[in-house]
Amino acid sequence: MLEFLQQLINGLSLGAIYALIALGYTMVYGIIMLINFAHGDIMMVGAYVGFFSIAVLGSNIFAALIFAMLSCAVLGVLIEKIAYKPLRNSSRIAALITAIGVSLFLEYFTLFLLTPQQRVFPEAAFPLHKYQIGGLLISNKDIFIFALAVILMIALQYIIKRTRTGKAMRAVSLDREAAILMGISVDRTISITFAIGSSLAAAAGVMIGIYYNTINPLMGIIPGLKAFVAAVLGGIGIIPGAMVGGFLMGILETMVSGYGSTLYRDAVAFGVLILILLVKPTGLFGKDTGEKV
Amino acid sequence: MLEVKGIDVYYGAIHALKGLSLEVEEGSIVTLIGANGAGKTTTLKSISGLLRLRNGAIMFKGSDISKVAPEKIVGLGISQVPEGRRVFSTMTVLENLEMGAYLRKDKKGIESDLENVFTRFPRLKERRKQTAGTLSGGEQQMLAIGRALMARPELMLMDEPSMGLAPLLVKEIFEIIKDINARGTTILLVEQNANMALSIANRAYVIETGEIVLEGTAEQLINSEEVKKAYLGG
Amino acid sequence: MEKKRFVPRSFLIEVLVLAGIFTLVQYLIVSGLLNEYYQINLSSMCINIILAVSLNLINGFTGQLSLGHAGFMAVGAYAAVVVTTIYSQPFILGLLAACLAAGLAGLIIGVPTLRLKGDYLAIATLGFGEIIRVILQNIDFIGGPAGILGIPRYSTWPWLFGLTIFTIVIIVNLINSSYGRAIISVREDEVASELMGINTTNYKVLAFVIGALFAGLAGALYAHYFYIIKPSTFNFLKSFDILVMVVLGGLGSTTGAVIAAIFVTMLTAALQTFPAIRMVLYAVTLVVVMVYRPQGLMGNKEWGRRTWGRIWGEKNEPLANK
Amino acid sequence: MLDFNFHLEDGELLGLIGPNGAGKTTVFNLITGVYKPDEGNIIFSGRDITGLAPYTICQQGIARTFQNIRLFKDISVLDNVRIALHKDAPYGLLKTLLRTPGFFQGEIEINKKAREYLQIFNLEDKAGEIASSLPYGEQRRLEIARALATKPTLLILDEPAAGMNPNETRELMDLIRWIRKDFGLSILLIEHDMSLVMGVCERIYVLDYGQVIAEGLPEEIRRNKRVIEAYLGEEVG
Repeated sequence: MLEFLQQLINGLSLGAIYALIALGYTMVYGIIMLINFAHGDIMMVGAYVGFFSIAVLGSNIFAALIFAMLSCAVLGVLIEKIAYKPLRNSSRIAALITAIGVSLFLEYFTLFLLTPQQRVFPEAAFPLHKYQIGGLLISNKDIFIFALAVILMIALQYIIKRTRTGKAMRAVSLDREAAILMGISVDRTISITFAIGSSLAAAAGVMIGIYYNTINPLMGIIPGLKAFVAAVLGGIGIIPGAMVGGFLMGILETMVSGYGSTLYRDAVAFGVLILILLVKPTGLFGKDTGEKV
Repeated sequence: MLEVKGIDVYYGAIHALKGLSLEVEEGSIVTLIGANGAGKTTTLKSISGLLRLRNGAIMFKGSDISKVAPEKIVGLGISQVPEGRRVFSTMTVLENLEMGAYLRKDKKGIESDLENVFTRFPRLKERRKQTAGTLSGGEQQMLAIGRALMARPELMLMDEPSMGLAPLLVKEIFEIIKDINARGTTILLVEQNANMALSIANRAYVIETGEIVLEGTAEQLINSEEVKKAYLGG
Repeated sequence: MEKKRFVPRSFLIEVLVLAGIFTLVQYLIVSGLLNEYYQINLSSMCINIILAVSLNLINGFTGQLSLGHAGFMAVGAYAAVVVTTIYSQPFILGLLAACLAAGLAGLIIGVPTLRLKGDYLAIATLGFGEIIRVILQNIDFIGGPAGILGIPRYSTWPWLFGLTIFTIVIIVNLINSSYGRAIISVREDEVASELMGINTTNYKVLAFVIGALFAGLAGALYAHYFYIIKPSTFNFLKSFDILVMVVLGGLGSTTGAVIAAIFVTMLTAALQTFPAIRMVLYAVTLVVVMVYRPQGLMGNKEWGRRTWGRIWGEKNEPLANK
Repeated sequence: MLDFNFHLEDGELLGLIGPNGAGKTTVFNLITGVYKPDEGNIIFSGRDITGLAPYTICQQGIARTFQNIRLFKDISVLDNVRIALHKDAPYGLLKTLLRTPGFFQGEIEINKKAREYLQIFNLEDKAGEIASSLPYGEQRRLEIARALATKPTLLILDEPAAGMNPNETRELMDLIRWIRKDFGLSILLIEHDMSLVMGVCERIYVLDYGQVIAEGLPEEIRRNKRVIEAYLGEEVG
């Protein structure tokens, strides 16, 4: 039981990271029906911006976080304007290929610029402490990541539920034409969605830097895929679904590597994916919508 | 107030509107009637800027609005109740109404308009915390009308407000339309329910395959043999 | 117009041109004029053509977005290698085993997943592709993550060329028939197709299995050319690679798939001289082509017998996908 | 859909009318298997076809057109019809892949049949054109040609006159009568254009709010009070 609780705690911080990335996938999908394969790589860029602002500029972890989030917000908007917007009326598959292209570009341009070398997050930026509570081992990293992720998610919920911009985002994703009739600018709303989603990914990137200590230009691929599975698990396009899906994926993954084989860790993610798609393709929170004839 | 001048609109290869012209005078109810696929919805979408013109112009209060971005049209004073209601299904009734006032900044005015909508549609007030998707068809239609009213429009475009509603509700909706007009909003009404529409309209146009084939006062059209023929098959 | 010659002149011309290409390359190889570098690229070209043309059957003609083609390639590669290398059987048996195993995998995966549509299907096939890879990684019998080394090089030019042509012919024959039209109707409008009496599920599965089968064949050829296979070669990036060829060529154009496969192989080879920036240029090319020509090089048009026919003044019935 | 009963005789030309949103297209979707009914049965030629897959229902002899034309847009006019002929393909998959003489024979046969259908609808000159490039009226005709090519015993037409001008509608009326006679089939028709419905249908059902509110000959329907109320609004001038 204690072992189980320990795994659960380990899974929560990883799950929080997945949830943050998954939110970006789901928001972008909700609004332009595109699986933004470059999203994991935006997370990677966020990690690097965070790393450099700590290692080079000597900023503290919070400043680094904000800097990363802002940079990636801009990056996300730029990507949308340059690569996705021209394809808004093309086939979905053309947009998908473009997203793959953007993903490869981010990965290999970073690789070219910064070499494949692993960077180690400076220890001093976040001194590790471990606490023993009733036989459970908890580190300040876990608490920090979890708390920060929850704060960001609450902030996001607030934006989406309460602000005018958030409501416009929901309106556009529900019915674009009706939203235009309300006077909502679709272009602007899409840009904002990319900005918010990308900045959440950047925060996740910095957290991964803290969590694993090392970062590299291809680090976005696997967590990106898993977060994507999380988004599908919760029901792609559904924001609370992405959060729940993210936590479930994180917990499941630590459970599997804790109890079973690490070799099958990645397969489990995809096993979950297949299972959910075959049983309930619209995800845990999704509703079925039939085709109109 | 509104003048549609010889517009041509295409859907891909299909020539949907062929040099269509019509006019809506301030303070009136004008109705556009015709069969399915004749081009009624296309006309409204063109006015709202959702479809682009190949030829022609759309004048609103003296200026051409056919090049204006669709999301700016509502700001000029034209709001639309789209066909099939198109409420934001997972947003609450209140949020839907707020979206109607998206471009407005006058908090007080919005508050009072919200109160007006709730007085007009008490059922919406009861359900304002409910999501729009859970409302009945009639309630959704009222919400769509309320949402359009929240923009405080000078001209309201209504696309088949009676569609799929039980006869009693249809009557209620038409009473509401009359009332909205009586309070100073000009209305362009697209309908399939011809007699109902003609009974409240001042002027009417009959559209057939993208062209106006008949126009006149509502009275003239009600008594026209051609209208009877088209709708009664006699 | 109704009359159709069984052996039109254009067909004879095609055969002559292909025979010419084959003989020329064979001569260059035998005489040693074509060095190893060119031979490798030529072989990759053939393998890529088979992969692109077979994926195009699924994605382009049937309209079912599959992102797991590398998985079937892996199944074929491993099945063939088990037969030829571990059990020391002849190459032809290895090829048959590859087709059989990959086709079977296609059936097992296709039946449940093809109920899904659009993005969901794409995601599911991506997941299955990765699962295949992870499973292969965890079987010690076939070398686990390290894979299998020392595979004999059976994939000679005659095999590669012959099987590439075979793949194209079979798929073109399928598409230009009543069955092919049924398959295309699924892409065009599934509901309407079903209401025209076509069992759309069957045709989706049929296209998926045939596509998988040829991916397996390509995998077998790959394994027996490059000496070594390991699971990580067949990850989702490989699937993306194949998809890129199909989309660049134009979804639903076999000609496009062939041209794009040749183009991408040459591009990859050319970029090899700039190893550092190779993938960046590849990515930029991809985005630029998609933004300026989202329908791909050929759209869904073919450059084939009809074009030949027009040049030589023959009249034929319009092909299924004009 | 609340409650609904109706029947159609062999060779009958039956009309189904009612205001927008009354549930007419839903009826068609239920008959052709696109939707499954929660309750009740659909019997066709003495066989229960409730809940069968749409393609099986088509193979039993029911074909339809759609309210918003659903052609196979990006392929040729000829191919649209050839696809409808597929369910009786004269050659197998093996012959297809190996290109045996039987395959070519079969293709010739299919082409001949397909062109016959195009000819009936005056579309033979357009055989090589992309379906979506046809003008609206011709797309409508092609859709009917395609439906007929499946050799139905019951043809269901969903608003065939939508978007047609009176001239085209009149031509369509003649065409429908002619098809019924020449192909010896039953036709079920949804339509808004009353002149068409009254002009060709032998019997009419009126649907409103998911229920049949009237049934009878065109003349009876025209005078029926409830129909006038539901369909035309209350105050009939």
